[in-house]
Order: sequence, then C-alpha cells, then structure tokens
Amino acid sequence: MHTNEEKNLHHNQPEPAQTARSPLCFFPLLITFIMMFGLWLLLSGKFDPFHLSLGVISCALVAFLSSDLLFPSPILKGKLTVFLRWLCYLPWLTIELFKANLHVAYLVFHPRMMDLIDPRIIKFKSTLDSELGLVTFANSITLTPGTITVNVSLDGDFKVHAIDRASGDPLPGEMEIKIAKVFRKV
Amino acid sequence: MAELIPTIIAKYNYWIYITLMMIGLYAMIAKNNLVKKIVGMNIFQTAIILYYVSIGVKKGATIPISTGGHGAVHEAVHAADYLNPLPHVLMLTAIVVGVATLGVALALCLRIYSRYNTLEEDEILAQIRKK
Amino acid sequence: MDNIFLYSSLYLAFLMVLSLYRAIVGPSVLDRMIGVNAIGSKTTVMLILIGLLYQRVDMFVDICLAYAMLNFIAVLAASRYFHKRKGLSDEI
Amino acid sequence: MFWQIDLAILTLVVVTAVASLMVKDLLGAAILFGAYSFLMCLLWSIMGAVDVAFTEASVGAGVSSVFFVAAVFRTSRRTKD
Amino acid sequence: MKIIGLIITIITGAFLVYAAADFPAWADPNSPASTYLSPYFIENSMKDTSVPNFVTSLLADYRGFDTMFETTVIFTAGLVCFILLRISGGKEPETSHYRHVLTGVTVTLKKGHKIPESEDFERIDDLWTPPDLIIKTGCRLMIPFIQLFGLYVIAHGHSSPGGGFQGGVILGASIILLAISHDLRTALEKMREKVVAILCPIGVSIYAGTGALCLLLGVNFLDYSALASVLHVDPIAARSHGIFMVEIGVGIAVMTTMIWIYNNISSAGKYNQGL
Amino acid sequence: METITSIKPLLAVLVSLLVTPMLVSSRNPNVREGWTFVAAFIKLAIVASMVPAILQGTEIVYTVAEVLPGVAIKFKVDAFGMLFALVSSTLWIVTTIYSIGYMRGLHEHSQTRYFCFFAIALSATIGVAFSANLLTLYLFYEMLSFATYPLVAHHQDQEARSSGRKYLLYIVGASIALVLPAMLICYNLTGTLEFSKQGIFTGTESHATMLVLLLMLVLGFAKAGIMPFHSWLPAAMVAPTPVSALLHAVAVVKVGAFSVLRVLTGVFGIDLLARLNLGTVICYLAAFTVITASLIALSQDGLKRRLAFSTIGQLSYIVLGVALLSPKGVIGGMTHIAMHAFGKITLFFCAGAIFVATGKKNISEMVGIGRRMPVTMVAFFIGSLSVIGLPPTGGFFSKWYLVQGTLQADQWPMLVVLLSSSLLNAAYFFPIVYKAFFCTPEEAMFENRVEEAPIWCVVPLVITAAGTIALFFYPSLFLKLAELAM
Amino acid sequence: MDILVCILLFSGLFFLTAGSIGILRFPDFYSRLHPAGKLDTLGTLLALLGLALFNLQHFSLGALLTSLKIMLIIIFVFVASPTATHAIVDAGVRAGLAPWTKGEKRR
Amino acid sequence: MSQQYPALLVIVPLLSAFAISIAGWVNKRLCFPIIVTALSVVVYASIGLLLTVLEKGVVIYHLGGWPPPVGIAYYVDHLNGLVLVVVASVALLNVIAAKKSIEQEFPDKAGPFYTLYILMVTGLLGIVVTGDAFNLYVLLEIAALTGYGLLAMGEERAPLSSLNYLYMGTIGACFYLLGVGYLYIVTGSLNMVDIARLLPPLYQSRAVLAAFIICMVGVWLKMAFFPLHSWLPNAYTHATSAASSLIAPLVTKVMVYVMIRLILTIFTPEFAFATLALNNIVVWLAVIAIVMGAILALAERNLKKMLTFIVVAEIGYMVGGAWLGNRAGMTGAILHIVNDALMTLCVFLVVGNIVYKVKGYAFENLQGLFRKMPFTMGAFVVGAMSIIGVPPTCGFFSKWYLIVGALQAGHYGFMAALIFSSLVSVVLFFRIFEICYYEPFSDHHGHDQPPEPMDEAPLTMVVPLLIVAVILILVGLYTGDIVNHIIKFAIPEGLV
Repeated sequence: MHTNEEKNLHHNQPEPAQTARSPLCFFPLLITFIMMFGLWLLLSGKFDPFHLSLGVISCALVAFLSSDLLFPSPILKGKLTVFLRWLCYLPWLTIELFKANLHVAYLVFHPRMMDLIDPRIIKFKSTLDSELGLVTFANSITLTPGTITVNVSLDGDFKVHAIDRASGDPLPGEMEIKIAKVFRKV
Repeated sequence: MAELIPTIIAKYNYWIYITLMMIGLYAMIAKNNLVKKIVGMNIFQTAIILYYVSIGVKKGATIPISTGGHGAVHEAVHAADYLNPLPHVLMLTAIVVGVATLGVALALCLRIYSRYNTLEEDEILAQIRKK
Repeated sequence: MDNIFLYSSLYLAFLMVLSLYRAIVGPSVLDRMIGVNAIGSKTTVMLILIGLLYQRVDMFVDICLAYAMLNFIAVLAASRYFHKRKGLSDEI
Repeated sequence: MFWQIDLAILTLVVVTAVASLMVKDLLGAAILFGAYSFLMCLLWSIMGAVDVAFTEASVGAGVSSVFFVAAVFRTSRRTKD
Repeated sequence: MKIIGLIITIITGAFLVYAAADFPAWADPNSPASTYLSPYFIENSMKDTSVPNFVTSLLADYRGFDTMFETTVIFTAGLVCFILLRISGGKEPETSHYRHVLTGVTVTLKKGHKIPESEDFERIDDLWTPPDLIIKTGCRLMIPFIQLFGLYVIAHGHSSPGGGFQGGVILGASIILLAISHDLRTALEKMREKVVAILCPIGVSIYAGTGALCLLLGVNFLDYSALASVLHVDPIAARSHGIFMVEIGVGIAVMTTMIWIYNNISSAGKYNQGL
Repeated sequence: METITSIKPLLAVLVSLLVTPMLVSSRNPNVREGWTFVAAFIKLAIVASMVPAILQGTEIVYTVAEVLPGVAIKFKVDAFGMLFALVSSTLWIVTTIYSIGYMRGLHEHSQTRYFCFFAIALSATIGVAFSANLLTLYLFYEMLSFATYPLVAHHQDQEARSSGRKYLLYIVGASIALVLPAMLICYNLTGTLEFSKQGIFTGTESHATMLVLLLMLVLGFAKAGIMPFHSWLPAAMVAPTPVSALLHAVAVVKVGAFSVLRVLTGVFGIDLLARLNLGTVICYLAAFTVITASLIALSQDGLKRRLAFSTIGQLSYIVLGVALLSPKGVIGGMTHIAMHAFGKITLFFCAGAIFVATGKKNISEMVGIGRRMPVTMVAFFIGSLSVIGLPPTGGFFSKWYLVQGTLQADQWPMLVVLLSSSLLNAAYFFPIVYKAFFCTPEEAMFENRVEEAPIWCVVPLVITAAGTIALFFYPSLFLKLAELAM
Repeated sequence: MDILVCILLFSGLFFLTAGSIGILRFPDFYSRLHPAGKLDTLGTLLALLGLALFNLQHFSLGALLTSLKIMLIIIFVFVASPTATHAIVDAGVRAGLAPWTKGEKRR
Repeated sequence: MSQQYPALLVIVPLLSAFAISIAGWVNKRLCFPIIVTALSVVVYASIGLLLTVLEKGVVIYHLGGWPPPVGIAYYVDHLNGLVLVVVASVALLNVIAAKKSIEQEFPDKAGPFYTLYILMVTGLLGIVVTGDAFNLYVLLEIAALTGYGLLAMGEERAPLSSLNYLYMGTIGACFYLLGVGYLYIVTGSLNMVDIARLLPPLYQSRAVLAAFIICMVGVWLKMAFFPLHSWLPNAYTHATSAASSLIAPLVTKVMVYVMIRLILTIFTPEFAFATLALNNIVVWLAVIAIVMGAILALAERNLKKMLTFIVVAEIGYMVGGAWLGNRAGMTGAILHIVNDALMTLCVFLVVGNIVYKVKGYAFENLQGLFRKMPFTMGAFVVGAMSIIGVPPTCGFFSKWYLIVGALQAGHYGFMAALIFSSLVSVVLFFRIFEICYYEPFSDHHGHDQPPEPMDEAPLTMVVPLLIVAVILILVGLYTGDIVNHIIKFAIPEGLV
C-alpha cells in the first residue's frame, strides 16, 4: 500500500484536461430538479403560486447542492432504461421477500429452533461490475431468506451470513442473473 | 385510601414525570462518569418537557392545527376542540435549549478527556490532587 | 375501526417491550443496536396509527417520514464507531 | 390523548431511562438514549403535541444520539457505573 | 455520594408529589391552563396571522421573541463548541497520507514533502478506512431526498407540523449523514467551515433583522404587520410572511449549527477526520 | 446658637489629601517636603481663620452629601472640634520639620510613602475633629486607622509587620465589631446620628441598652487606649519616632479620646449620663487604666515604651474628666487634650532625637546623656513636668481642672486616683532626668561633649517645649474653647 | 375494504411479532439480525400499506397525497432497513465477533 | 426613538453579536470597535431608560405588538432600570479593560470571544428587563451557555469546573422552569404581572408553594447560594481574566435580581414573607453562607480563589437582606446588587491586570506589586475597602442598610455575620496588602534595596479600573440619592 514518493508522482501524469463545464453537466442538475419537483408536489399538496415558487426554489437548491450525490458521473446515457428495468425487478424481489420472511418466521416460532439453524459465512465472487448493481444485489441478499450481506468489495467479493444451509446454498444463483440483466449495458 | 386511588390514577402523568425527573437528578448527583451525568441531565430536561406537555393535554381535543385550510378564515374555531398550543411552543424552546446544552457539555467532555485521559470524575480528581 | 387501531398500538407497545428487553440485556452493544432499531421500526407504524386515531393522519405522516429518514443515522454512526475503533470493548 | 397507550409508553420510557443509566458502556448508553428519544417522540405524539414530537424525532433520532456517539468516539467507552 | 444523591432525590421527589396533589386532574378541559390564555391563541391565530398551525403562529409571532433567543441559544452552542474545541492550524503531523482516488493506492509522505495539487489525490488521515460501499451508496441516494424534505418542512410549517427548527435539523442531519457515510472531508467540501460559520449568524440575523426591520418601520420589535407596506399585502398576510421569513432564518441557523457542532465534536476540533 | 454654612471645614480636611498626588509625583525630596509645608500652612491658616467665628459662639456647618435618610456626611465646627483641630494642625507643622530631620538623619527608605500617609492621616484627624455626626466621625476614624497602618509598619521587618497587624486588628476590629453595630443600634432607635448637646436619645430606652451601647462605643474607639484595648499602643512604638510622636501622642490616640468625648457629650449627653448614672462606670474603667498603666510604665526600660504606657494613663485622664460629668471635669478633660499633646510630643521628640544622635533606645543606656544633649534633655524635663501636671507648664491647668472636677462631682476616690497617679508619673519621669544630668562621671556613658541631634530635630522640640511653657501663661484660648464646648 | 386493511395490518403485526420474538430467541448477534432486518421491514411495510389503504377510504386529493406519503415512507424503510442491517453486521465483523456455530452456548 | 429603548437594549447587542461573529471571519480588527460601539449604545439606552422611568414611571414595551399576557412584554421599573445601568456599564468598562488580556491570552479566537461576551450581556440585559417568566428562562440559558463557554476557555482545569457549573446551572434553570410550569398549571399565564394578579386566591395552594420553593432553589443554584455554591469558586478561578471579570460581577448579581423580582413582583411580599414562614431559615442559611464564605476565603493562598469565596459570602449578604422581609433589608439587598457588581468588577479587573503582567495570582506572585503597579493596587485598595465596608466607599452603605434591616427584623445573627465577615475581610485584604507592599522585605532598614522599576499594565487596562474605583466612591457618596429616588420606588408599598 505504502509506496514511496517517486512512485506516486508517477500516477500524476498530465491527463487531457476535461471539458470543465460541458453542457452535459447541466443534465444531472436538470434531472435532479425534475425528480425533486415531483417529490415536492407529492409532499406539498398545495398548488398555489406561492408554494409552487417555494418548491422551485427549494428544488433548485437541492439540485445545486446534491445532484452530484445522485449522479456522480455526468454521463446519463441509459440511466432511464436501467431505472425502468430496476422497477420491473422489484415485484420479483417482493415475492422473494415474502418467502424469505415466512421462512424466518417459521424458524422463529419453531420450538426447536436451535437445532434448525446452522449459521455460516459464505464467500463468493459476483460478476457484476457496476456499483449500483452490487448494492442492489447486496441489499436484495439482505432482504431475502436467511442471508445477510456482511461485506462487499468493489471487485465483487461477497461475504454472506446465512442462517441455515438451505438459504445459503442457492447463492449467487438466480438473483444475480436477474440483477445482471437489469444493469447490463444498453 | 379509597379516595387516594382516583387521585393517583387521574394524575399518573405527573407521577411519571416526577419519577423520571428524580432518575435524572439522581444520575446527575450520584453518577461518576461525566457522560452518564449528561445522559442524566437530558433525562431531567425531558422530564420537565413531559410535565409541560402534560399540562397541554385536554380531553376530547385534537392537535393544535386548524382543520380549516391555509389563508381564509372560514369558520369560527372552537377553543375546546384544540389542545393548548402554548406548552408545546414553550417546550420546543426547551428541547432546543436541551440540544444546545448537550452540545456544549459534550464539547467540554472532549476537552476534559484530552487533558486527563479519563471521564471518571474520581479519577480526574485524584489526578488533580496528585499534582 | 378505532378500537382495532388502539389495540394494535397497544400490541405494538407490547412488542416494544420485547425489543427493549434485547436492548437492555443484550450482551454486546451490537445487540442493543438491533433492539433499538427494532423499536424504531415499530415506532414508525405506531406514529401512523396514532395519526389515524386522531383522524389527522396528514399531520402525523410528516413526522413519520422524518422519523423514517433519520432513524438509521444513529445506527450508522455507531457502526462507524466500529469502523474506526476496532474491538468490542474500549482500550483502557 | 389515549391513556392506554400513554400509560404503556410511559412505563417503557421509565424503563429505558433507567436502563440507559445502568448500562456499563457509554456507547450502549448512547444507543439506549436514542431509544429513549424515540419513545419520548411517541409519547408526545400520543399527547397531541405534534410539533414537539416532530422536533424530538428529528433531534433525538438525527442529532443528539449522533452527538453522543461522536463524543464517545472521541473519548472513551469505559465507565464504571 | 450515592447516599446523598438518594436522600436529595427522595426529598425532592416527595416534595413534588406533595405539591402535585393540588394540580387539576390530568387532561382536564377546565383547568386554568386550558381556559385562561390558550383559547385566545386558538381562536385568534387564524384571524391575526392566517396560520392554521397554532404552534407556528404562537412560536414565531405571539412569542416570537422567545424563539429568537432560542435560535440564539443554538447559535451560542455552536459557537461555544467551536471556541472550545477547534484547533486551527496545529502542528504538521510527522507523516501525511494521500490516496489515489481512482486506484485506491495509499501514499505516505514524510513531513515537509508535498504532493502536487491534483484532483486525483485526496488527503486522508491515519484512522481512515474506506467507506462501506452499501452504506455509501444507500446514503448517497437518500441524502437529496432528505434535504428536500427538510426544505419542505421549513416551507410548510404554517399548515402542518414542522417549521424552521425541525427542517433545519433535518437539513443538518443530511449533511451529518453525508459525513458519516462518506467522510468528514466530503461533508466539508459541501459545507465549508467558513460558510457554516458565516451562515449561522446570518440565519439568526435574518430573524433579528426582520424584527429590527419592523422597528425601523415605526412599530414595535417583531410586529410583522409593519411589513405590509414593504410586501404590499394586508397586515394579516404580512404577519404570515413575516413568520415565514423568520422560519427561514431559524432553519439556516439550526442547520449550520448542527453541522458545526457535529464537525467539531466528531473530529475533536481538528477537522481532519470525522466519525 | 448661630450657624454659618461654609466650605472651609471641607477644605481644611481636603488640603492635605489633595496634596498627596503632588507628593507622589515629585521626584526631588526638597520639592516634596515643600509641598508638605505648603499644605500644612494652608491647613493651619484655614483652621485658624475659623477661630474668631467659633469664639463668638457660632458654628460652621457644611453638608457634603446625604448618604442615608437622616444621616449625611456633614462637617460641623464647634469649639471642642476647633480645639482639637487647632492642636493637631499646629503640631503637624512642627512634626513635619522634625520628620525631615529624623528621616534624613537616619536615611530611612520609602520617604514618599511616609509623607503621603502622614498627610492622609492628618486629613482624617481634622475630619474627625470637624465631623458633625457619628457616621462622619466613623468614616474619618476608619480612614485614620488605615492610613496609619503603613506608618506603623514602616520598617517592613518582621517585628514592624506583626505590630502593624496587631495595631490593625485592635483598632479596626474594635471599631467594626463594636462601634459599627452600636452606631446602627443608635440609628435604629433614634433615626439620627447628629451630635447635639442634649444627646440624641429620648431617654425612654432601657438602662441596660444604654449601658451596653455606652460600653460598646467607649471601648470600640480603641484608639483611646482604655484597658483592655490598650496593648496595641506599646506595640505600635516600633514605628519611626515622628510617627509615634504625632500619631501616638497627638493624632491617633487623641482621636480616640476625642471620639469618646464626642460620644459621651454629643450622643448620650451629659444630662442623660448623669440621670442614668452611667458616668461612674466609665470613671472606674478610666481610673483602673490610669493606675495600671502608670504602674506598668514604671517597669519599662525602653524609653518609647515607657512613654507609651504613660500615654495610656494620660488618655484615661481625658476620659475620666468627662466621665465625672461635672463642668470643671469636662473642661479639664478637654483641655488635657491640648496640654498633654504639647507635653507628650516634646517627650517623643526628645526620644527620637536621642535615637538619631546616639542610637540608644533604652533608659538604662542613657545615664549622663544630659551632658551630651543638654537642650534635648531640658526639653524632656519640661515635657515631663507638663505630663505630671506641675507648673510652669500647661499640664498644670488641665490637672487642676480635673481635680476640681472630682471635688465638684464628689468623687473622692477619683481624687485619690489622680493624685496618686501624678506621683507615679513623677516616679517614672524624674529618674530619667536625674540620671541624665546628675550622675558621677564614672557612671556616665557619654563623653562630656555637646553633640546634639541635627538642627531639624532640635528646633521642633525646642518649639514644643516653649509651647508647653507658653501654655501655662496663656492658656486662655484653649480654656475658652473648652468652656464654649460645655 | 376494512377487511383488507385488517388483514394487511394484522399480517404486518404478525411479522413484527415474529421479529421481536426472533430477536429474543436467536442465539447470537448475527442470527438475531435476520429477524430484525427482514421481518421488521416486511412487517412495517405491510402495516403501513394497510394504513395507507385505510386512509384512502374517504377519497380526496389530500387523502391520496397522504397515502402516497405513506408509500414514500415504505420506500424509505425499504432502502434504509437493509442499509442499517448491513451497517450493524459490518460493525460486528469489524469488532471481531465470531459467528455462533451449532452446539455453542447461546449468547 | 426613546420609546424603543427597551428593544434597543437587547437588539443592538444581539445584532452586533452576529456582526462580530461574521467580522471575526472577515477582518478580526473590526470586532473590538463593534463591541465597544454596541455596548456604548446599550449604556446610553439604559441610562435613557432609567431617566424615563424616573420621570414617567414604569415603561412597558410590547414585543411583536401583542399586549401582555398574550405576547411578551418588557417592564422597566425603578428596580430593573437601576440594574440595567449597572449591567451595561460594567460590561462596557470590562470589555475595554479586557482587550489587551484577550489579545494576550487567545489572539486567534478573539472574534468568537467577543461574540460570546456580548451575547452574555444580551442575555443578562434581557433577564433584567423581561416581564415574562418563560422568556426569562430562555435568556437565563443564553447567559448560562455563554458563561460555560467563557469560563471554559481558561486554564487546564477550566473545562472541568465549567462542566460542573453546567450541571449545576442546568439543574438550576430546569428547576426554575419547573416552578414556572407549576405557576402556569394553576394560573394559566406566563406574564409576571398577570400571574401576580391571578395568584392571591391561590396562596394556600400547595402548587403555588411548591412553585415558589422550586423557583427559589433554582435561582439559588444559579447564584451559588450557600449549600449550593460548590461550583462557583473553581469555575471563576480557572477562567480567563476577561471572562471572570465579566461573570463574577454580573451573573450572580443578576440572579439575585431575579430572586428579588420573584419575591416582589410574581409572588408579592405578602406571600413570600407572610404566608410562608421561611424567612428565618433562609436568613440563617445566609448567615452560614457569609460565615462559610469568609472562613473558606481565609484558607486560600490564591488571590483569585479568595475573591471567589468572597463572592459567595456577598451572595449571602444579598439573599439574607432580601429575606429579612423588611424595607431596609430589601433596600440593602438591592443597593448591594449595584455595589457588589462594581466592587467585584474592581477587584477582578485588578486580578486581570496582575495576571497580564505577572502571569499568576497566587500570593507568592504578588510580591512588590505596589511598587510595580501603583495605580492598579491603588484601585485594589479602594475595592478592598469597599468590600470591607469602609465609608465612604459604597460597600459600607449597603452593609449599613442590611444591618439596619437585620436590627429591625430582630435578626442579630445576621448582623453578627455581617460584622464577622467585615472583620475577616480586613484580615484577608491586609494580608494581601502586606505581601504586595512589604515583601520581599529585608530585616535591616533596607535603604540600599534598589526599588523595583514601575511596570504598570497598559493604559486601556488601568483607566477603566481607575474609573471603577472612582465610581465606587461616588456611588457611596450618592447613596442617599440612589435610595431616595430609585430604590424607594422599586420596593412595593406593601413591604414595611
């Protein structure tokens, strides 16, 4: 990890200067603004000019402050498609969630629970490469039967805590494929 | 005894506030750790807030926000329908003061810790005495 | 319907007692965090229930929203503690 | 006001308060204090003090327990009582 | 000490119990507290200020003076934390760490050496740990919504619970969340220390300034009805707008103070590493 | 009685106070002492300018500020006050001359401080003399106490400091613990503190209250040295001699005696005291002090200590005279202030001159000193005559009046006390004089060569000795004033 | 409608109950996280859904918005809950807590 | 403009606090002129207000235009007019005097320090001027929080003592708040005058009794009255000189003012003295406070700590005087608020100057100070005389009234305690004079001892100090006027 000074300077090669303010930079702002304004309308429930103008100001403020949090890179190509696919993924997840919960609830109320469970930590490597994909996968794992993501690295190394053998086995399995579909390149 | 029980029941909020307050007070006096004392202090303050909010409660009343919309004065508002807003206002202030005090107290704790490397009062006093 | 809500809230309070048991007894800080987190999720439901009991749920929903948004900050902070200070018990 | 819920939560509040003072670990005390704040928030919404409850929700959940944890992080978790 | 504490506590408690026996019963609609002043506020709030949330009108108008000082208290707390903890400058540490953002390689430099100014390297500290991916992403997505919600709370304090203080806390909490989930440095880039330290008094000044504006317009301090001539509305609406201005001030002040206190406490005043 | 409002009393008080900044700021000692002289003469001039009016029976009044309802900081010049003020302002000039000689002769340190506090002390003394009510009196009394403390502890060594502490403890302690409450009780009972001939009490108060108040006030002015509050006086003799001279023969102790007299005549009133038969108590207290102090004085070897105990005894004469409650006695007491002042200051000057010239402090070391310092020892002789009360010195008159007073009051025991104490006085003064002049050459410790102290020391003591004798021939001014004060 | 609401609410309560009991019964910290992280989330989700439906009974724009806000809460819980769970488990790993394995005493 | 004085009194320092805070980040040199200007305006306004009150009687100011009891109102009567002038002028004099020491002790945080300073003044002025019981609590907290900050900036033990102060202060403020809550539950009002109007039928109520006692205990905690004084000496000793010379004169005195306000306005003397038979107990507590303060001061070998114990004793004076329950005692207590503020300021400024030059305040550090700093020590003598109670300094006259009150109430114990404490003060101060004057001493007559060079504190520190010393004497001389024209009207007719 700790390299010497010479080496690190090596990293700092003069790169082609990015276009500091390309027109693309305004798209995240705009999209954030629109999203925020939609949310504002939902929250506010008042549609008189006064409150609407307040909404515009607030949304502009938030967009200005935090658009880089929602969209770390200014490239927006395909984000919408991914989002729609992600929405389609949700119902499946909900069903899985149900199943998982019933499973855990069964464990909870089982009188001999201690014999049924057999906690273990499973490690595997995922092929997903996008950050959001990894997070979605990790959260889905957490929400589905008997498994909790313990650790994810950017390279896709997963550590998962499974409550019993049955719930740990299918990983990464079907879920990863579905998520990979969601986040595949457009 | 017979008439005591209704009194006790009718004012249980007040009894609980006293209990909480005494818990806080006791912690502030008897606890040895400075942060514990701060927790006690917060409990103490919350007890008072509880007391005030209890004053504002009224049977058969709703929260102190008018059901009529913003702006127009449509209908007469009946005072009996709404909770007493005054204690709420006072307690907003008190909560803010509580947070402010909390911040300052914690900052002081940090300073003390950086000097004495402990938060236990007796150890700090021992260190002072030793010097 | 009001009665259902009332008794549901009471039941939630009872569930809180159960979670609180873990929060109080829990052998490690992390168990307490679990307990407190569980109380938090029950509180969210209970706030809406109270709103319905008052028949002013439009007012209570804001509180609930704020609560749901901020509830986990404390848990995150506590977990960050373990990120930086390793070890369950403090260095003495 | 709904006295049944009120009473239940009041009891819980007292228990939590005592617990947060008895815990022999400052981080645990901070976390339990957070729970105390949640319960207080509930209590106030039960009593109809929405603004107070709102404040407590944002302060208790968002800020004051974080302050506690931050302070404990910068100092020490150790406590004798 | 424990015994003394117990004795004091028991005596005080017994005294309070003794006194509480004379209180009106809990939730009694005919108690003096419910019948003396509060009906005025409930019945006239709409007429006087056209604010349906009685708490807001009471907070910012009838008892606006209290609230001004409440904000000042918060400001004071921030300032006290700053003055107690902040260590400006300080001595240069023996070694400094830099991290290459793209590769994650950490570089350690001896004292005196500097790295050329570049966006690829960020300065980190010895306790630094990489932010957890899940937490980081989750919070990243939530923070803008939390901020919007905070603003919404400030803007809608008139008709629903909330107002400057709550909204301010939520806004502040969003930045604190950023500091927790990412890094204090990231949060500081969003809200620089100087910005915080200047915005905070400005927030309170908005409050006090609104009051002083009324005073300059020839009426008493904080009497918002005088704003009618400036805003070209009727006095009742002027009060409502006055309350709104005040709430904005409170919101700014509270938000910045919360960030300020958190920054100082979590980094023990050095501002180099947070929680 | 006529009253005139005039700022003169205030000026008289302030003159020496205002000169202190000049004293502090002047770098050259000659300039500094020049200022002292200027102030002294201005003060004397102001005081003297009021004498004619007083002799005509008028009173001069000046109110500074009304600080409490019914009580103001107020000056009133009456005959008695004038008597005292005249004595002290005259003697200040003399003492200043003497101080210059003494301080320069011994190369003392911190002379500026010395002269400053000297001036402040004088202001306070005049203030006490001119005060119109108990509060003003108390004010200047305290001011005097604090101003003399640095003078007492002037030498700064361990002994001086412990004496200073003792001095302060007695004086200030007694005044705060006794005078202040007594004053407040008076105020509470009567609502006023103004001195008046009839006293301020209506006479309805109980006997016990009055007795307690009287004792508190008389004993509380501890500067008067009435036993058991006397032991500060010998201790304070560590001070430089001019301080002892002026302050412990004139200003401080006389302020004490003056205050006691003021209280007896102005607060209680002679009539009330007589009616309640309270004088006797004071009488016996004073008589006890007189005899005891004289007896102790006999056994002292240090010259200044002997003089100090003599002072204690003489002060009680003054109190005794007034406590007899007979007109002659009162006149005797009052004039004794003046007469004793001149006599005793001469004695102290002599002691100082001896110390400056030879460095001797003890009587046993002074055998044959008259041969070396004849002028000084002659003056000493004249002074001791005055203190004993023999003609041709002023002291004779006061003692004469005192004896008459005892007869007038039918207080035979007091007569015995007076006479026996005179004998005792003689017994402790004459041996000194005798040994100074009449001793065999073998016994003499000094060479037979005249070698006096510096001229600045000798001139003052000659002046005061001359004054003592002059008072025998021209006592009328003081007698007149004392009669007017009755 | 009421019945649907009740079913949703009660099933929500059921899951919440399971969560609470699970927290109590499970042997160690990691396994306790399973009920806490999952059951509570689903329970909250269902209960809130039921309440949102109930709120829609007297339909108006305000009621609709309120219900939507409740849905918003659900979304937040949905995002926040796994994050919090993950944070806790991460803390446990960093603190060096070994997972419970079969046959050990419960902690 | 004159009808806006009450608002100006609070608004000007408040706004300037924010201005200073911003200026601290922009240009540090602006801070000091702003604070001096603001405090000058405050002094001007307070004097104007006092004159208005003297001329026209009570001034009422409706904040927000809402008449009380709906809104918050400011009442300025003779009592708080007087205290206002004292607070404002003490703050102004102190800030001028403290400039140099602030620059010396923490040059980089001068801006925030000034901000806290003026916020504290704002809080204290607000406490004095407000007519609303709850508003008083908020202002109390402002004054307290700034106080914690100011006190904690001192030496290394300062944070600990400040934290103790914080605990105590919070309990005190909360008790006060609780007392107000008790009043609110039985009357439904928060306005002081309104409460006083509603209370008489409720005098027998246990809640009112409890409210009174709780409020009193809270205020006593804040002012460090005897059994509750333990936080004060440490907190004041370890603070920086600029902070302690603001806080020591003002905070406790303002708390005494609050107590008197509670007794006179809210609960009325009839209730406080007649219905409750607590006088004796409290006065005896005050007696113990005075005696203990004096004795503990005697045991200290450290100038500043000694002075803090004297502050404790002085609090005993005021509380005892107020609780004697008669006119003279109350007059004495009110007068002593003024006098004690001034004389504490005087001695603490002296300590500030000494610290500035000598860097210490233990007795060993004081040797030879009379030569080194003659003006400072001259002022110290005046201050000391005032504390001892020597006429014509003002300390004597308040003591006079207190003793008269004690005599009228027949409370000889209190009188004895006052006299005892005067005696002890004599010992205390002359011990210091001796050290400052005569040490290092030499047993021979010391003529050849080279005099130490004069090394006086800078002019900005000495001049305010001398002004204070002169004021001490002037106030003493004009006591009669103050009592007859101001304090007489401050005490209700009902109190005999």
